[in-house]
Parts: sequence; structure tokens; C-alpha cells
Amino acid sequence: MSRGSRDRTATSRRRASAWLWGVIGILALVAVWEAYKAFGPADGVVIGGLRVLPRTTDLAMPHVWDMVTRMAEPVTRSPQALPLWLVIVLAALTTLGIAAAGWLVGLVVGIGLALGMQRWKLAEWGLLPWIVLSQTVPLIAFAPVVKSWGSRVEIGAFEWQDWMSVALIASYLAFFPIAIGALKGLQSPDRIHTELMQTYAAGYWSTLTKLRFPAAVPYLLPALRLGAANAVIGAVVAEVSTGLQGGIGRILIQFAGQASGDPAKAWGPIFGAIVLGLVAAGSVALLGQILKNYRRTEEAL
Amino acid sequence: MTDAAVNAAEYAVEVAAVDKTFDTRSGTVTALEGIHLTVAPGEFVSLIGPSGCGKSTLMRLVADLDEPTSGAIRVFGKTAKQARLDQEYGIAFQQAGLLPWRTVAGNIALPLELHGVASAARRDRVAELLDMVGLSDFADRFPDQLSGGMQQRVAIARSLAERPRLLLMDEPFGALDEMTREKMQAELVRISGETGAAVVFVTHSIPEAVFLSDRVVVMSPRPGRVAQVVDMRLGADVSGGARASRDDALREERSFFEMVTAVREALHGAPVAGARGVETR
Amino acid sequence: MTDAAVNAAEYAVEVAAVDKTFDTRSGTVTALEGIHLTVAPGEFVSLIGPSGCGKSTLMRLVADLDEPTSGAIRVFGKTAKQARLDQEYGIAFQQAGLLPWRTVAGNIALPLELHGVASAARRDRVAELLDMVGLSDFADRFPDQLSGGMQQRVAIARSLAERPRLLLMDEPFGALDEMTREKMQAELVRISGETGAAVVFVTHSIPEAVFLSDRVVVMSPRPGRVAQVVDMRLGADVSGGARASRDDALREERSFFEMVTAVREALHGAPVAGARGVETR
Amino acid sequence: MSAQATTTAVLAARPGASAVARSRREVVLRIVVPIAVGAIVLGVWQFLVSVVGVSDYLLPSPAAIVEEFVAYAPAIFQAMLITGTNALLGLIVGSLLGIALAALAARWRAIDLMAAPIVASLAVVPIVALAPVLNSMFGADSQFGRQAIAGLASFVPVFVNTLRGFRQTAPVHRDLMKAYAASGSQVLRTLTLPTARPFILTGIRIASSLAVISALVAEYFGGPRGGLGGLISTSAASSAYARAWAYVVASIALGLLFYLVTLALERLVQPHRAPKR
Amino acid sequence: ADNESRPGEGGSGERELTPVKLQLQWLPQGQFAGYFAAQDQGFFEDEGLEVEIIPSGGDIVPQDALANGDVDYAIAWVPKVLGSIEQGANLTDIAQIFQKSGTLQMSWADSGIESVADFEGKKIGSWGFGNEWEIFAAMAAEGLDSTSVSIVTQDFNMNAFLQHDIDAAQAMTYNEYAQVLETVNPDTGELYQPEDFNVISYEDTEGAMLQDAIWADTERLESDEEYQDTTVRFLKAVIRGWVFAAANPEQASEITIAAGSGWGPSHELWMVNETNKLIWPSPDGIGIIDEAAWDKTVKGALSAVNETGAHLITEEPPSTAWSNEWIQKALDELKADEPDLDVTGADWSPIEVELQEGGN
Ligand SMILES: Nc1ncnc2c1ncn2[C@@H]1O[C@H](COP(=O)(O)OP(=O)(O)OP(=O)(O)O)[C@@H](O)[C@H]1O
Ligand SMILES: Nc1ncnc2c1ncn2[C@@H]1O[C@H](COP(=O)(O)OP(=O)(O)OP(=O)(O)O)[C@@H](O)[C@H]1O
Ligand SMILES: Cc1ncc(C[n+]2csc(CCO)c2C)c(N)n1
Ligand SMILES: [Mg+2]
Ligand SMILES: [Mg+2]
Repeated sequence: MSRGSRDRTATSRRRASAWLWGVIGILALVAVWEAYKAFGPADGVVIGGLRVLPRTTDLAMPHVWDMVTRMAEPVTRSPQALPLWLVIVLAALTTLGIAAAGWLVGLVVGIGLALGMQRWKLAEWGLLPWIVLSQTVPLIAFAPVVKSWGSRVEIGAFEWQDWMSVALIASYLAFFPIAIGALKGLQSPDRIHTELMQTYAAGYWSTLTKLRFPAAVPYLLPALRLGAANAVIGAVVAEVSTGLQGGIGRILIQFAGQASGDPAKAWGPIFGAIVLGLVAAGSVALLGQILKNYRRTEEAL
Repeated sequence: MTDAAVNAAEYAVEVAAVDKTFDTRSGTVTALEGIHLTVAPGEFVSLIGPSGCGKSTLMRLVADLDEPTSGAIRVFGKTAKQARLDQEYGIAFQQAGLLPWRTVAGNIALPLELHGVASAARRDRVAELLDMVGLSDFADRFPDQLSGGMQQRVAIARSLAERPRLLLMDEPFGALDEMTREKMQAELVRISGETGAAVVFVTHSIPEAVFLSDRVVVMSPRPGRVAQVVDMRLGADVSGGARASRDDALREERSFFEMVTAVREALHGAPVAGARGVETR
Repeated sequence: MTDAAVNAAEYAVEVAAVDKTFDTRSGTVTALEGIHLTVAPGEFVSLIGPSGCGKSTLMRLVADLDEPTSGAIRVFGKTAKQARLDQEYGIAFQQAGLLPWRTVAGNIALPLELHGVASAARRDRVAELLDMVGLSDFADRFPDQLSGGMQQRVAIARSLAERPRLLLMDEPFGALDEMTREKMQAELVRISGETGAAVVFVTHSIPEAVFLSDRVVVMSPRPGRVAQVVDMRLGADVSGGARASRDDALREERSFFEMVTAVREALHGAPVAGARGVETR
Repeated sequence: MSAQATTTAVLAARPGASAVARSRREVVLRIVVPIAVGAIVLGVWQFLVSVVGVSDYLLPSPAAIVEEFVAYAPAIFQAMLITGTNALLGLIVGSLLGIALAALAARWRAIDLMAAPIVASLAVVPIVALAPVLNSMFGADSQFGRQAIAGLASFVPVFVNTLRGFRQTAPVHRDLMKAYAASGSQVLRTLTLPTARPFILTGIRIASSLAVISALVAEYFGGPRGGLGGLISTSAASSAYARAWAYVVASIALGLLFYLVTLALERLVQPHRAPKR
Repeated sequence: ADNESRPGEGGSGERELTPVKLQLQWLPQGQFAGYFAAQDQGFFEDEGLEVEIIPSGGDIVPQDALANGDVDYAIAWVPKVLGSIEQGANLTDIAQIFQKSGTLQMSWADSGIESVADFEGKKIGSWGFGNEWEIFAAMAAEGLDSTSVSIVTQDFNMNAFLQHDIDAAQAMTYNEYAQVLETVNPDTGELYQPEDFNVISYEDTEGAMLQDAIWADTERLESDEEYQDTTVRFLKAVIRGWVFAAANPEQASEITIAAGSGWGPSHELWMVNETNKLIWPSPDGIGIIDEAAWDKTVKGALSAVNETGAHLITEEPPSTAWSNEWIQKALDELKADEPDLDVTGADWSPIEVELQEGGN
């Protein structure tokens, strides 16, 4: 028991030091930014016609404190305007919801594909190259098509909403790591374990539930985390692409459009998008905590 | 398979004229050739032989994890496949092969769960088995919290879960250090005595084979054949057939060393000459 | 370290009053306590003991891969560190530890390369070593194309590359099957005879220790101490000290079984009683 | 029949066939099956457009795309060259930075911990967010912004994999090096780098397609025209969808090319692959 | 004409509204103030319509959304739609809201770029997305090949221009031009002034092309009587919306902000005011297509070739590409209903808007 508590204090001490160093890392980045801004040439460092270090004007590199204080100020001079940070948080929450839906679709599709490919070698050979290739198609190329086709879907009381197009596009990025990770995971059981199931005369489904899925967890979790980050990226891009209102993608281009007169403002949604991605990936890490008994061999991976 | 089949039911395992070849990139490998072997109910038979002689292959054929190229295998009078479907045997491998995400109890319960044993009955049986292998206090631990010997005991408990009349064990103690191994051997002797199951046991260790078995089947290298079957005549009452009481004292007895020598010589094919073997794979 | 130090140069290894403790998350583990041990030049000493008794730790201290908590270790009269820097020993571990991206020859050449031996000399020495371990035909193979026994022979060749006066071997045959193991033992006997190096050999196998050693050091479980040192008195000429000729016939000799029994009893702490050990970690 | 048995059954096909024939069959299948799948999809697509009559305006047919591809081949290759160069430069510089920083992080835990939040952020930041500010920082008139984005996108997987690779040295190998009294640079050369090599290469392979897609998407957000991304959007904006898809096909080909080249690099740098784990 | 036939006219509230979708070509902003005003002031509802105004994002092409049947009407620039029509879209310009081109090409006062002829060899900014055709058409009129300049894609702000990455940047009078004037000149510490720049207005060049127009589905216009009816009602409400915006720019700007524009009040008001300048006066009535301006647009579109050698269009658009029939009908009906309504902007005059730093 004392061993357990000692373990815990040791881990919490380690965690605290990790956080501390992380903060130091960010502060170091801030320091580098400001130092370069203070001492770097206004037009950046140009070598052989190539600008290898950025310009240091306020337009190109706003002061970090300007970015921070800008967050606290209202978005516009309009009397009803909310503070910038609140606008970003609200937009981020919208996007998070859409990304979550995209992630779920990606999860279902990814696992479905992985199951098929695990079950039939021919399916693996036939599909896997295309799945890999699918990710080289720029999202933006088909975002309008998805929106257009989606708006045609109307089944009974169900009517396709624009946010669903965005979620669907997000799922296009999310499914990929999930399919690959799940396939690897489902194929991961050692021969000794598959043969054990065979000696128990266990069928496909019991082998799946008792062996393959549990064994896949250590592969699946990082895949799901990547999938979550991808879902957020996909949702943001799709928002920009299809012009969906309310999300972070929308304010991202809106504020980018105002960056000439208000350079610090444009950074707000960038930080919002990063925090959003981290939150999404972090939530999956939480899932990993729940499944920790399935990750007992993870060190070995 | 003419009149042998008539009496097949008498045997726990009957291997008749079995050949097994594998197709590999570099040609066909004959792993087993003309194997004849019977194991009586309750009998403890060890397979010993150099690496690659086909011990595991033979065991896998009996377990219906693979099919013979020719010849027939019957387990309690049934085909190997039927025996597998009927769960006539329990099996344990060199690695314990526990599922790392299941507790000790969960691992032992696995076959029971798969075969729909009700949860109360399952709990009782698991408790019984845990007691048998002396791990009652470890029911809720996970495999990675156990030593190698303990893991192997869990695997053995698991193989016994459904009270099989036949136990197949492929080098189950291969990964253990010698002291733990001796302890495990003693336990296996006790357990197999208690359950009365026939055991087919693959090992590389001559003392282990001698200590455990009623008969030791010595196999020759590729193509694997049965080179010799050595009956163990051990202990105080050296009366052929019946198993002598096997305890640690036996290991220091003269008859033990004699049997070790007998198996050694069978293995080397002749009274041993000085060897400088250049191994070829 | 008073007058022992004066004569230290006489010994290949001298371990004086060594303790070793590890700080772990769950507190301090005493791995070794009050170890005294000397190994004469050319002597073959085996360390045997239950798992976790500190054999590997002791070996690592001698190799200066770790430092004693207290006490002193001298190798050919130098500090362990100096001896390491001077490459006074060769070392082999339980896993062969070959670099998978180097050929057999490349692996054997590694220490020579690191120590700046010219490439021609290196080639000659590697050829010599390959011949010694019987792998001349395999010089250009990669480790994964070799059997476990062959890999281990490569590791041994590597440990001999710089003609060390001391060989440290931590269960080098642990992963091999018994027949290969016996072959490797015979080779090690030959090689160590040819090179005249002192050997410190860790093993779990009593017959292995008996077959190979001049002396067997039996260690007790945690905290690791030297429980007993058994002199091997083997073979036709049972004259203490000098190493008897060790060939395969020895394994069937009476004196061999006696020594096995002696080590067994030293290991179990007493003449063996029937055991039903419930293992606790 | 259990799953395992089915899988092996598919693999084993006819039990009589020799292993040589079987493995040759496998190689052939691995090439033929994906091509067949692609052909079927294209066939259905063409069928939908030309027979069922989904309007060509909505969904250009494969034939129309090929036609445009041929008609605009010189412009397409020019665009591939521009985007490909950006992706390549980004990939090279991003990979080198990733390897270098990973080496530092492997050596000093503090650097690892300090880099952690920054790398995690880079891994989740959408390109659309960074492109405009990078264009402002580095100038919209040069390709540098796109190269920087391709570099950032490549950096993350290379860094993560390399760091993992640097941590893979087996204890037995480290002990061996210590026993040989090997110097730091000797250990790096003979042990750490070779151990990390497959991991580094995996990182680069993942990065290769990311670099292409990032360089391409970055073109949507300003900078010199002429790359694939800009032309896809321009074509789509004038409803020339067949032409837009011709550029998309080119971008897929470019991604594939990068992937295959890195794969070949792996074979080249690592002719002998130890079996995994 | 027969308003009485419409169910529930008189605002009883329980009538069936006809659903209509309108696709904009960009985010909500003052450029579209008239539509938002019509929505806010209930003009659509008065006409028995329930209009959903759909903003666009980077890659949504309004005319494609219309051609695909996703929406009922779309706002888009004429040259872009001409391209789509040649690709197979079947669309009709039913109201030319903007009478003038609002595109500028701005350069620094000391750059020496004072006309399109000076573009040669320069880095010319454009947003792409079809906004580049005016440049190419103007250049073609000056005998300049599109490859004689290097085209740089502008993103959503004017930083590239302000940092001299491009020599002449594309700017809309109502948006980007203001953005520049909302930026602090680091040399003076004050906002940039109009004198700091040379401004070329495409309206003054041969490249001028018609911009925001309302587009409808040609086939439905021909065959679907309900759609015809809806079209007229829709146009009437739109006209009233723009008339409202002309008379009440402050209010229109507030309505637009409420509709989701992210701009600050000063910028929004500027945008409404400048948009009004592009619409009014409309001597024939708002939305009437001036055939001369149309022909000029077509001529420019035919002459424009981009740097890959692609043409915007290669042949004259079909006669169905535009029609004054519907807007005329709407104007006539309005005249009958509300004789006082100023649909020509005869009395309209712009206001003075003071820009604030940052556009907020
Ligand atoms: N699936 C297979 N494909 C091809 N060859 C195989 C296969 N399984 C076994 N073999 C070959 O058959 C022979 C017998 O193998 P087997 O594993 O039965 O030997 P073993 O006696 O168990 O050896 P060990 O003591 O090393 O476990 C070997 O030569 C082996 O290479
Ligand atoms: N680095 C370490 N940190 C903490 N404890 C250690 C460390 N190395 C060894 N120990 C502990 O010291 C004791 C001796 O370990 P050692 O590996 O020397 O045993 P061994 O005799 O070699 O065992 P085996 O036969 O299993 O190899 C063990 O209890 C082990 O847990
Ligand atoms: C993706 C994208 N498309 C178009 C434009 C430029 N643009 C053309 S019309 C219009 C509305 C007036 O501001 C604007 C902004 C852009 N900047 N970004
Ligand atoms: Mg085997
Ligand atoms: Mg050890």
C-alpha cells in the first residue's frame, strides 16, 4: 500500500516536472520569437533571394503580448461584440462537436474496413493501396461536391444539414489512421493466441471479441488519437472550404481577412485551433485510461 | 487403419503411419515420416529429440492445428478435428500464452466462457483450479505481474479447465530457470496424478523427460521419425508400466541417472563419442 | 583492501567485500551482500543460483557496467574501470546481442574496428575466429539467417576477438536447446583451453556448471551471497585443481553425477526433501 | 471454420500448389487485385456518367478527365514540378530538422519535454490556419511559405519516429558498447543510428505524402500561381471540373511518386532488413 | 399584378411561405446588405417567401450550387458564370444588381504603375477563383500576354501588398481598399492615406466586367410557372432591400453585422456605402442589364487567356444567358404597388464614412 502511494507521488512528481518543462519550452519559444523580433532585420534574413528567416514587422510577427491582450478585447467596436477569446471558444466548441461526429463516422468506417481486410486477404490487397492513396487527394478538391450531394439527401423527416457535410469531410481524414491502426491491431495477436482460440474451437466472432479486439487496443488508441486530431483538421478545412458558419474555420478566414489592420487578431483562432486539436486528442487519451488494462503490453510496442 | 481402428477407442492418442511435409520456398521439407505412436489413457509420454525434428509438428497434428500429409490420427477414437471440436484435450505451449489484458482468473476462465459455462459454475471451477496450482492469492493479478513460473502454472490451470482426458504440452517449461523448472515438474506430476489425464509432453531436457514420463519417445532429426521408445524404470519399485512415485529424491537416485544415460544414448544414436558438431540448420 | 591488494595482480578477478543495492521505486533492493571471490588466471568459475540472486549483477560489476555500492573489484590488479578501458576482458550475454545490420564477419570485427585495428589485420583475425567457432562458411550471412546456436557462437567469437585474458559469460547458452547446448559446451571447453583465458560463467544449469568448471560458486537468494564454493573433482584423474579432460563421455560418468548432486544440494541448502514449493516472487 | 483458418485457407489456396508458385501467385495478386478494384470503380463511374446519365457537369467522367489531362499535359507537368519541388524541399529540410531535434531530445530529456507541447501543437494545427501567417512572415511572392508548410508537416512524423528509434537501442547492445569502452561518436555511428534507421525511414515515408498534400493545400492560401493546388481551385472556380480533376489526378500521382521514392530509398539504404521485433 | 390572389396577403401570419434558397458568393458582409435588409425588414415575407441566405466559403461556387439544384438563386460575377455556362451550366442573369465593376488594382504611389500597360514584368496580385479574368481581359486590351506578368495569389488580406511582395494588388473598393486604409503606416504612425497609392479601377479599362448579378435556373424559368412567379416576387423583395440599404446605410450595416458579418461597424458601413456606389444610380431601374456593359463583359471574357493557356470562354454565350424580363416585371409591379419607391437612385448620394484602425 505504501508502495502504491509512493508510486503515485513519484509519478505525480514526474508529471509535474514534465508540465514544468513543457511550460519552459513554450516560454523559450516566446523568448526566441520576441528576441528575433527585437533584433532581427525588419525584412527578414534573405539569402540568395530566399527569405530564410521571417520579417519582424508587427504585420508579420505581432508581439506575443499583443496576441494575448487582443484575446481579452472585444472582437469589434460594435457595442454587442463579445471578447475575442469567448468568440473563439464558442467557435471551437461548434467545431469540436462537428469533428466528434466526423470522428465517429471515421471510427465506424475505419473499423469496418479493417475488419473486412483482416477477414479477407484479397480485400486487404485490393483496398489497402487505395486507402493509402485516398489521402493524397486534396480535401478541398471534393469538399464542394460533398456539400452539393449532401444537400440532395432528404429521407423522410431527415434532412441533410450543412454541418453534416463538414463532418463527413472530417471523417475522410479521420478514418485513415483508424483503418490502418485497427488492421494492424486486429492482425497483431500472436500465432500462439490464435491457435489457442482454434483449440477452443472458437468461431470468428468469439475470436474477434475475446482476442482480436482486446489485442488491437494498444494499436487502436494511438490511431484513434491521430484520427481525432485529423478530424479536427478536416473539420476546420471543410468549414473554410464549404463556408459553414459558426465554427473555428470560419473565424479563421474571417480574421485572416482582417489581419492587415489587426495582425494580432488573426492569431487568436490559430491558437484556438491548436487547443481544439489538443483537447480532441487528449479526450482520446482519456479513453486510454479507461482501457488501461488492455494496454499492459504497450511498453513492448 | 484397418484393424487398428477397431480398438482405437482404447487409446487416448493413436498416430498411424503419419507423414507430414511442408512446402517452402526452398522446396519440400519432410517434417515427419512414418510416425506410429499410441498413448494409453492416463499415460505420460514425453517426446524428445533435436531441434527441428518435428516434435511440435506432431503435437500440432494431434491437436488438429495442422493436418497430416498422409496417415491417420485418432484421439479417443475420434478424428483429431472432432476431438478438437469436442474439446477432448487441453493444451499448453512453451510460452504461457496468457492474454495480457485478462486477470489470472479471467485467463483460466477463458475456455469455460467460450463454451458457455454459466458464470457461477465458472467461478467455482476457476477457484478450484487456482487452488490446484497454488495461485489462489493471485486471482486478480495480471500476467505481467507474475513470474514466468507462475504464468506457466496459470497456463496449465487453463489447459485443465475443462477436465480434458488428454493434455498436450509443448515445452511448457522451456523458458524457466532450472530451479523453478524442477518445482513445476513436481507440480505437474501431482496434477496429472490427481486428474488422471493422459499427457503428451514435448521437451528438450533429458532429466525432465525421465523424471516425468512413463515412456520417452526419442525422435531422430529430419526427417523426423521415432528413433526409439524408452520405458522408464525408476524408483524403488522398478515394476514396468506403473508410474513410480516421483519426488525430488528420485533425482538423486541411481536409476534416475541410468535412465538419463539411456535416453541420452538413444538420442545420440549410439554410446556417446566425443563430439565436435558443426551445426547446420 | 590491505594486503590482499599486494597480491591482487595474481588474480584475474578479485572481488572483495562487495555490496550492491539498487534504489527502486518501491525502495532499496539489496542485490549483493558481502561478496568475496577470486578467480585465478586461466581458471573456469561458474556462478549458479536461483533467479534474481545477483549473478548478472556481480558479472556486471566485474565488467564495470555498474558500480558496487561498497567494496572493491580488481581485474588483473587494476580497477574494474581501468580493466574495461584496457579491454582486459571479453564478454558474452544470454542473448547473443549481435547487431542485426552487420554480417557475421562484421559483428566479430566490431571490437577490432572500434579499437582501430587495421583492416588487413582485422580480416585475418576474423577469419581465424570464424574458423575457431566453425562458421567460416557463414561470414557473409546476417544474424537473422542463423540458428540460435550459431548466433551464440558468433557472440563468443566476438568476445574472443581481442584475445582477452578474461572471459565474462552471462548465461550464454540459456536460450539454446539441450543438444545444441551440449555441443556448445564442448566447444567452449576447447576454446577456453586453447586460449588459456580465465572464465567467469553464469548459468542456471547444474550439469552445465559441473561439466565446464573448475569451481562452482553457488549463490543464495536475495540478498545475494556466496552460499558455497564447490570444487569440481571430475573424470579419470581426480586430482584437485587441474582441469580434467572434459568430453561427452564425462557426462555419463559417476563422478559427474556426484558433482551434480553436490551442487544440487548446495543449491537447495540441504539434502533435498520432497518439495511442493509455492513460489513467491 | 475460424477466422485464422479462413485466412490461411485463402493464403494456402490449393494445398497441392508448391510454395514457390504460391508466393508468385501472391505477388501477382497483390498487384492485380488493387488494379482490378481501381478499374471496377472507374468502370462504374464511367457507366454512371455515360449510361445512367448523371450529368457530366456534376461529375466529370473518367474519359473527360483523361481528355483534359492530355490537353493540359504541359501545364500539368509544369504544375507538378512546382508543387513537387516545394514538397521535396520541405520534406528534406523538415526531415533533417526532425532528425536533428530528435537526436537532441534523445540526448537531453529536458529538450524532449520542452519540445513536447510544441510538437504536439504542430501535429494538430491545420494548414489553413498557418498558411496565411506564414505567407505574411516569409512573403507571398516566393514559394518559401509553401516549403515551410511542407517542412513543418514533414517535421512532425520524422521527429516522432526518429525519437522513438533513438530509444530502441537494446540494453545488451548498450552494455556491449560500454564494455568496448566505445566513445560517444562511435556509439552513435555503430549503434544508435543504425538502430534508429528503420524508424527514421518510416517517419520519412509517412512525411512524404504529407509534404505533397501540404504544399498543395498551402497554394490555396496565396503565393505565386502555377502549382497544382492553385490550378485545381482555379479550374473548379470556372466550373471546369474535368480539368480540376485532371489536376487532382496529377496530385495523386505526385503523392504516389513521393511515397514510392521513399519506399525505394528504404530498400536502398537498408538492403538487409532484420525481421521485425 | 393580382396581389389579391396570393393567400394571406396582408400579413395574417398563417399563410404558407414559399421556401427559397439564395447562395451568396462569400461570407456575410455589406456587399450583400440588400439581401439581408430584405430579410430583416420582412420584404421577403411580404412577398410570401421564406428565404434562406447561404453564405459561401472558399470553394463553393455559387453558380454550381445553382446549376446542381442545391439552391434557387445565386449571386455571382458575370464572367465566372459565363465560364460555367460554357462548361454546361444552364443559367440566366435575371438582375444585374451591380452596374459597375468594383475591382481595383492598387500599387504604391511611387511604383510607377499607373495603368494596365505598366503591368508588364510586374508581380500582379489576384485572388484567383475566377477573379483574375478582369486582369487578363484588361491586359489583352493593352496587347499584353498573360505570361508577361507573374501572377501571385493573394490571400484574404492585404499583407502581401503592404509588404511589397506584390507590386499591384487586386482590391475591391468596398473591402480590401478599406483594409489598407485601416492599417497604420509604420513610417508615420497614422493610417495610410489614399495619396499613398495609385489606384487603377477596372471600370475605367476595357477589362471591366459585370459583377454581382442574380442568377436563376434557365430551364425552370422557361417551364416552371411557380418558379417564374417566385422569381418576380423574390426580385421585388430584393429591390426593396437594396432601396432600403441606399436610404439607410447605417441600419443596413447593423443588419449585416447581426446577420453574421465579422467586420466592425466602420468597415461595414464603408462597405455598404461603397456597394451602394456600384449600384446607384441605375437610370433604368435597379437590376436592369445594360446590354452594352454585357457585351463588353463578353468581349473581355472572350479575349482573356490565363497563364496555362486556358480560355475563360471560347464562344459567345447563348441568348438565354441574360434576360431583363423578370426584373422588368418586378420593377413594374413595384411601381404599381409603391409609386414612391425610388428604384433608380435618382436622389441617392453617398455618405462620408470614417474608417477606424483595424476595421473593427
Ligand atoms: N509451417 C511450416 N512451414 C514450413 N516448415 C515448417 C513449418 N513448421 C515446421 N516446419 C519445419 O518442420 C520441421 C519440424 O519443425 P518442428 O517445429 O516440429 O520441430 P521441433 O522438433 O518442435 O523443434 P524445436 O525443438 O526447435 O521446437 C522443421 O524443419 C521446421 O523447419
Ligand atoms: N537495475 C536494477 N534496478 C533495480 N533492481 C535491480 C537492477 N538490476 C538487478 N536488480 C535486482 O537485483 C537482484 C539481482 O538481479 P540479477 O539480475 O543480478 O539476478 P540474476 O541472478 O542474474 O537472475 P537471473 O538468473 O534471473 O538472471 C534482483 O532482485 C533484481 O530485481
Ligand atoms: C476564397 C476567396 N474567393 C474570393 C476572394 C476575393 N473576393 C472576390 S469577391 C469578394 C467579395 C468582396 O470582398 C472577395 C473577397 C477571396 N478573397 N477569397
Ligand atoms: Mg518445437
Ligand atoms: Mg541474470
